[in-house]
Amino acid sequence: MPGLEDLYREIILDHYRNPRNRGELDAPPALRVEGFNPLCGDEVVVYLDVADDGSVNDIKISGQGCSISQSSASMMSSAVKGKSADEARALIRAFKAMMSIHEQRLDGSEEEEPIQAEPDVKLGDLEALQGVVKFPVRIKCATLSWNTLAQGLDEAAEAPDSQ
Amino acid sequence: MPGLEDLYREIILDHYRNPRNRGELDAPPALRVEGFNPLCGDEVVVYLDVADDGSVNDIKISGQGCSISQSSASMMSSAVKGKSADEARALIRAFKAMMSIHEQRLDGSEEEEPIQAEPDVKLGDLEALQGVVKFPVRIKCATLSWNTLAQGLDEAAEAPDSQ
Amino acid sequence: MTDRLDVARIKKDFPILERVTHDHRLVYLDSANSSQKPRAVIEAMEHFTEHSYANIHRAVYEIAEEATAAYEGGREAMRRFINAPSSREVIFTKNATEAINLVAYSWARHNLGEGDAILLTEMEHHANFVPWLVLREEKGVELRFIGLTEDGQLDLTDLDRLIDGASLVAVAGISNVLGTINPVRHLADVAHNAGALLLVDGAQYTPHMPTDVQALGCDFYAWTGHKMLGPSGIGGLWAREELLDAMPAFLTGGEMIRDVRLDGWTPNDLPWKFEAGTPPIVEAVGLRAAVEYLEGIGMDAVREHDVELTGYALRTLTERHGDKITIHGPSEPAARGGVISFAYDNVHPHDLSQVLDQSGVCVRAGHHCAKPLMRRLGVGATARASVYVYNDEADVDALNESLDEADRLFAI
Amino acid sequence: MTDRLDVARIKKDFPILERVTHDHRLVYLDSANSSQKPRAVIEAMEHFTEHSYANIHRAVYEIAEEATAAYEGGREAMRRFINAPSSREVIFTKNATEAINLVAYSWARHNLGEGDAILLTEMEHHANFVPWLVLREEKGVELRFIGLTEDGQLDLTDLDRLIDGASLVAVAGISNVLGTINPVRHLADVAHNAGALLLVDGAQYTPHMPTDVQALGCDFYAWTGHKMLGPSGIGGLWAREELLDAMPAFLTGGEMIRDVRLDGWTPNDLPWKFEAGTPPIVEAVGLRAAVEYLEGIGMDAVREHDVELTGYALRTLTERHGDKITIHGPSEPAARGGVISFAYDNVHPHDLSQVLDQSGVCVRAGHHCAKPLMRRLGVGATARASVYVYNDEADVDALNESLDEADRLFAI
Ligand SMILES: Cc1ncc(COP(=O)(O)O)c(C=O)c1O
Ligand SMILES: Cc1ncc(COP(=O)(O)O)c(C=O)c1O
Repeated sequence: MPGLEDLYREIILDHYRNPRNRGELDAPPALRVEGFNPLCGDEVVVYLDVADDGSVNDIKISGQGCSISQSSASMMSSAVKGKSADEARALIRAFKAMMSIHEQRLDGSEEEEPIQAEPDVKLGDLEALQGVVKFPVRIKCATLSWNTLAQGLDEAAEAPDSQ
Repeated sequence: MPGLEDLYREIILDHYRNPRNRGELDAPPALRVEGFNPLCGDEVVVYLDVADDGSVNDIKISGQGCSISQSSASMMSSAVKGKSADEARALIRAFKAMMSIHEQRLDGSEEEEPIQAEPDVKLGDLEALQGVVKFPVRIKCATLSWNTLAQGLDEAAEAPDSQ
Repeated sequence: MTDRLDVARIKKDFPILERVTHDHRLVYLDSANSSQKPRAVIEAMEHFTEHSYANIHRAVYEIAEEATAAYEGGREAMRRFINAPSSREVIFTKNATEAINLVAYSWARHNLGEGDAILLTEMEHHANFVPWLVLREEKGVELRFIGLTEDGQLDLTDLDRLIDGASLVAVAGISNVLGTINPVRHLADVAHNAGALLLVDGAQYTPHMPTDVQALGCDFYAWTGHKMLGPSGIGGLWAREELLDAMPAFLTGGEMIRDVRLDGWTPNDLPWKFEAGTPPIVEAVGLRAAVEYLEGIGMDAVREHDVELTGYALRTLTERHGDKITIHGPSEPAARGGVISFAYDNVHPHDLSQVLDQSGVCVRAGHHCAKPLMRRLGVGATARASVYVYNDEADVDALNESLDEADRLFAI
Repeated sequence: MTDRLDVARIKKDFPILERVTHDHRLVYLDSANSSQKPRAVIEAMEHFTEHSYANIHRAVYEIAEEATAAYEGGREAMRRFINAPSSREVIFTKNATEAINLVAYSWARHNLGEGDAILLTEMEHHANFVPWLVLREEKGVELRFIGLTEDGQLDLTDLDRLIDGASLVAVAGISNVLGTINPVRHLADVAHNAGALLLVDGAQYTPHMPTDVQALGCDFYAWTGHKMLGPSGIGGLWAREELLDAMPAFLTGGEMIRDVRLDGWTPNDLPWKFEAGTPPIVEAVGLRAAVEYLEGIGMDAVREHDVELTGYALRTLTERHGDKITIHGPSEPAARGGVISFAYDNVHPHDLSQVLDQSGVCVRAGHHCAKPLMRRLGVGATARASVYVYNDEADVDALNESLDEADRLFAI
């Protein structure tokens, strides 16, 4: 359908139909973090098994949402699994850099600096989500699981013993 | 000044400059009733000395307001002083009948019946206030003291012993 | 042609319907979210602003007098439209949400506490939900919920038990998700027999049904302007005068007072007692034009049109998409307003709405501010198409065609 | 010609100024009550309604996206206009009154109680008075009042004693009666030193002064759209983010939630947490056009124009009417905004306003929603002329002439 091929790339539809790392982890010991998109009702639950050194031992995703939020969560889980905390955070920044300019435009606010791109980070499959920036309302769908992941990493860093 | 001679008749300005029955009565035994026009800040205080049979032995007016509210109060006090409760009420009805149609139009509401004219009641000087109906916002100025009087008569009728 | 309305003519009254979006004409099927505005409303507001704008109730000069009469004329139009006994009972707020909050803050906070109960339904919009959740947190009021039947109607089998000891029943006249028209008159009788009051959330009802608050038998009635062809920024509450008289003021400030001293204050008369500050003046003028536009069509005709067009949509959607489509809510068009929520195969509503938009078809996707109902239905979101006076069968046909395209795109 | 503004050109931007009233051109001198609207505002609202109207934050189709961006664009314009650090801190309400009530209901009700004190001034508008009187009645908070000097300024001699133990200072940026520009920055420092917060009622300030909430040093700032060339039905609150974060929601319903369950709910992010229900969407679009119009003139130029025109008015009124006129408030034009309240001989303000109206001159008569100040001044009402960007010396001359006529009519 004209206009939509940028949004619904084949790899996105594939992750939507066959989500990776779908499921739950026992929490505790795992960390369970919820994310909501109040606009559309999408919910994502990220389960994180974080090692003492902060690296992501395991990750599972549950919740419900549109093809963009689900495929983004699926790709995110594949990308960060096994990564160190620093690598995961660099990925978050790189992904948000790909999305951020337009996210701010939707807000109407221009006061904040756009997140800087991370030239050394390879986004791989995730680059398929680049088409989302042409559809500003959908950016929040794409970033939902990433924001939830970021919150989880913060919680893990703050309370390392509680895991 | 063109357009205003109907409003500011000589007799109105005379009552404004030389208000009749201006002053206060000791309350109690007299009844003290306050009226406000929240639109413009006009305040009228009506002091009523009501006999056991309900007739208006004495009346005094204090407060502050525009020429219309002050002259209306002054004429009202002259008109009801010495009158029986029934006569005073008939005057109130007659005066409001002169004003009422337009008061309702200002409200935008048409659901209520206009107050019926009282063909037997002579308004005398008060008829000078008829010009007010051409200036709908001022109707509340003209009726302020009358509504306050009506409230006073009601209070007197409800609690005859408290005077 | 089943329509009783001359929709072709009506469409011409709405300038936005001439708009082209993604190379298609605009097929606006989201009126339950907010309706479009006819030229008459736009022009009434513009004319007023260009000729008579002033603040109201505050000055004696000519344009201020005209402005006051225009604002109060909006109130009188609304009184007539819902058949309220007196315009003293018609209070302007910014939307239906504020109207319900007014009842929660003023009436409920001062009359209810621990040991009291409020009866809601599982299909309420958040506007008729969260204010009562807050009241429960603050005052310990008990909340009870009328459940739903499989057909999306209120399940009244347990009503006698639920109503027992309740002080307030608060229910939507029409559900914004299921389209269900609730049995308000019956609920009023049951509530009153049990000594409870009835609040009707009329946000979806008043735009679509001939509204008579006296015949409905309710005690509080909330409505909103932007869903009934009127402007944003205005809504209102109707309530019986003796209730309003006894209720303390809610928002306070200018207009709503009679006197203020350093040591106290007295409130103004109704309805102004509940209208603090400069009200939506121009919006009241636009609302009156909206009321008059709807009166010109006739609310009986609006209702008939809803039933016919919704019936057409239910029929064609089912015929064309078969098992792929699941429609929520009552199966009978006569039991529902102009709202159709549905699920489409494995296409998420959000994606569906995005794909439909490419054909100019505007439907809403989401939880429709009714998350408890979403949980009850076991979904995160639905797609929702809703019709109004400017929609016709061609609009429904466009919806059907664009659903086919979504189907092709998301097919495996 | 002392004006820096090209008022002749500006007048042409305001359609209502072409109006004839009582056979005279309209001389609108009541902008402190509500301002008129330039064509740019009217047209922005109309264009938006005819091309992009939809509800916001709720749907994904193109016009809904445009509507959301337009509404949020209004917020960003307002953020810029008052130099707020972040648009998350800019909350839309229906007017300034609701903004102050929001602080009273949410922040104050949850932080203050018996033993706490709020410091007000004797010149406050009812909007910044009655909410605190209600709080005193409900929570036993103590209210204190900064008195006035003979020149209509705040009497700060006792400030150290008054501030001691206070939790909040709430003060108008500019008095709507006296025109006094209050020393907000100084009050902010004094309040903060004493551990109190400062709320500024900016209803009269923002239309007339370059506004920088950070430079003012306040914690809460309320403003209203209709006095700054914008539409009715919209106003707002700015507050520091950490305050807003800690404050409980006030009005509740749709938009302001993140999740709702039968057993509880969680609020949305800022600023939406405080915007329940459908907001004034079209009004936000109009407000942005108003902000851009004022920015086009430049707020420094607006302020200069106020000072010059007010100076001209003070001078000519005194010269021409001598002992007959008593002007309230500061004698220095630089110490006041564009507001002149006065008494004229023995002509009651109400009569004065009526007589002036016959010459097309619109001034307000009344208590200006400041009854405690009226008592302090020992009057029941004042007449008030107020100027804005579309007024010039000819308007002041018309006022002077019509005062002469009133004098003749009421002369004994
Ligand atoms: C100083 C001041 N504060 C508050 C207000 C209230 O503004 P609004 O009526 O728009 O809420 C006004 C205007 O009437 C005002 O002049
Ligand atoms: C059933 C129902 N109630 C209440 C509301 C709230 O209306 P508003 O957003 O105008 O306050 C809506 C609309 O969103 C609704 O559909």
